[in-house]
Amino acid sequence: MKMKETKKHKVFVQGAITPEFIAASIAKHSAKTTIGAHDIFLGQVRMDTIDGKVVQAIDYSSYKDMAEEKFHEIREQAFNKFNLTCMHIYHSEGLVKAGAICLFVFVSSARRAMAFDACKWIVEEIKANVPIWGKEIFEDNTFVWKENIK
Amino acid sequence: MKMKETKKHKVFVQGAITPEFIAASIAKHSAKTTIGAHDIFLGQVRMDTIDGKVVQAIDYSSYKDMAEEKFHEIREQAFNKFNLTCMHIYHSEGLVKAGAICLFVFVSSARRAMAFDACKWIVEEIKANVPIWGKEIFEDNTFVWKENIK
Amino acid sequence: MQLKFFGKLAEVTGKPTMEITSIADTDSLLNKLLQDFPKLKEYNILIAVDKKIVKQNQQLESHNEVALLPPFAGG
Amino acid sequence: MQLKFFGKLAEVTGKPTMEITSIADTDSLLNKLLQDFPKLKEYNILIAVDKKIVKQNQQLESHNEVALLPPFAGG
Repeated sequence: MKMKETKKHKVFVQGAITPEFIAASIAKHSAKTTIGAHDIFLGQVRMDTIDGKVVQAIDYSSYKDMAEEKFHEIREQAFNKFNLTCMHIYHSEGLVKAGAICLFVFVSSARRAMAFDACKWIVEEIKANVPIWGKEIFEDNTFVWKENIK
Repeated sequence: MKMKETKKHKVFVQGAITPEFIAASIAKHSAKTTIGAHDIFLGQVRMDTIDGKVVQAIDYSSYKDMAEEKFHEIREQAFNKFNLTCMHIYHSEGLVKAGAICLFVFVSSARRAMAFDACKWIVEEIKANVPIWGKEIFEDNTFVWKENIK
Repeated sequence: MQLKFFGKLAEVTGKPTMEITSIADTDSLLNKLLQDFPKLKEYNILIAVDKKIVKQNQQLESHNEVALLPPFAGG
Repeated sequence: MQLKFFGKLAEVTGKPTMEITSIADTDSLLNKLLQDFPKLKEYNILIAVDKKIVKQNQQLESHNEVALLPPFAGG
């Protein structure tokens, strides 16, 4: 793997990712005038019903050192595979209420095809390879461990 | 085509689509707690150099009655083709400066695969079938008509 | 019948709308326009009748809304 | 050598970390853990050595950081 940049980017955000944070991130890109297309993926906590109980929040934990290394690898690989202008990944740690945003993947490119392909690839890589877990917490404070499906 | 809903949704926005507008749109979805995944596409005006001159802005015009009808058809077809919770399309009319957002497609679904597929499909449909044109305006106020490439 | 011209086509004709009478169908319309405005031959032109793109020759009636459209460039 | 347990695996073992000595390789480690905590047999377990997922048996040395991970569920 070619190492284009070695700077580690901060990915983990305490609690939910707010719409204001997303707006500020979009606004910063107006200075990058070679960008023609952004694709943004947002993961939102669902109020699923599991065995009759309703999910109120997810409490995210991770093997943080390994997760940060994996996020960095995904970033490097994405820049090698796709012709991107820039990319950002943010993932929540700790408690995120149902309806709030827990994952924010932001990919920018000159043209749309690359942005779409890269964003989807990055989200699949995160789900498959980054050691993060979530407790789905019910009204009565019991919980189950979240399992990922497509 | 099955007509699920007949309400016309306002698509055209005067000038650029602001990050604050996008944030407000994201925030509204926190009440829809069956949503697990959003995919957002943003088109941004590039500062392209054409024959030595630099694009400063795009002035968008449309055959508005037909464009609104097409946007409505795309919306109906998207709900028939994909399992979506909701979707929104916004497109600028009039002047949008380089670096600003001119297209905002926002698709929400329980799971990510549908959101990704639908968002990409909708953007391609807009580019192919909606009668919108743009003048790419240079520093000296001359212009060329924008041509779309993937 | 009213014709509408959009984008660079309106630049060629010099006006966004035009009245036209006794035109049988879209092929005849296109031929007449290409005679009146030879520069239109340089462009790809789509014809919309009542806001639907016409792909084959179509009869025209006076109540139709006919629009001449250059390739779309939204987004 | 320090073992780390994450997610539901830490619930089964009752603690997030554990010291272990003289274990030759990852297969032996897994066998020992399944003996000590039979409930672990119910779970899919990934082993990471120095933050890299191990897919085949691997020699272990005392300086390695070894982690036992349930299936990932980010996003």
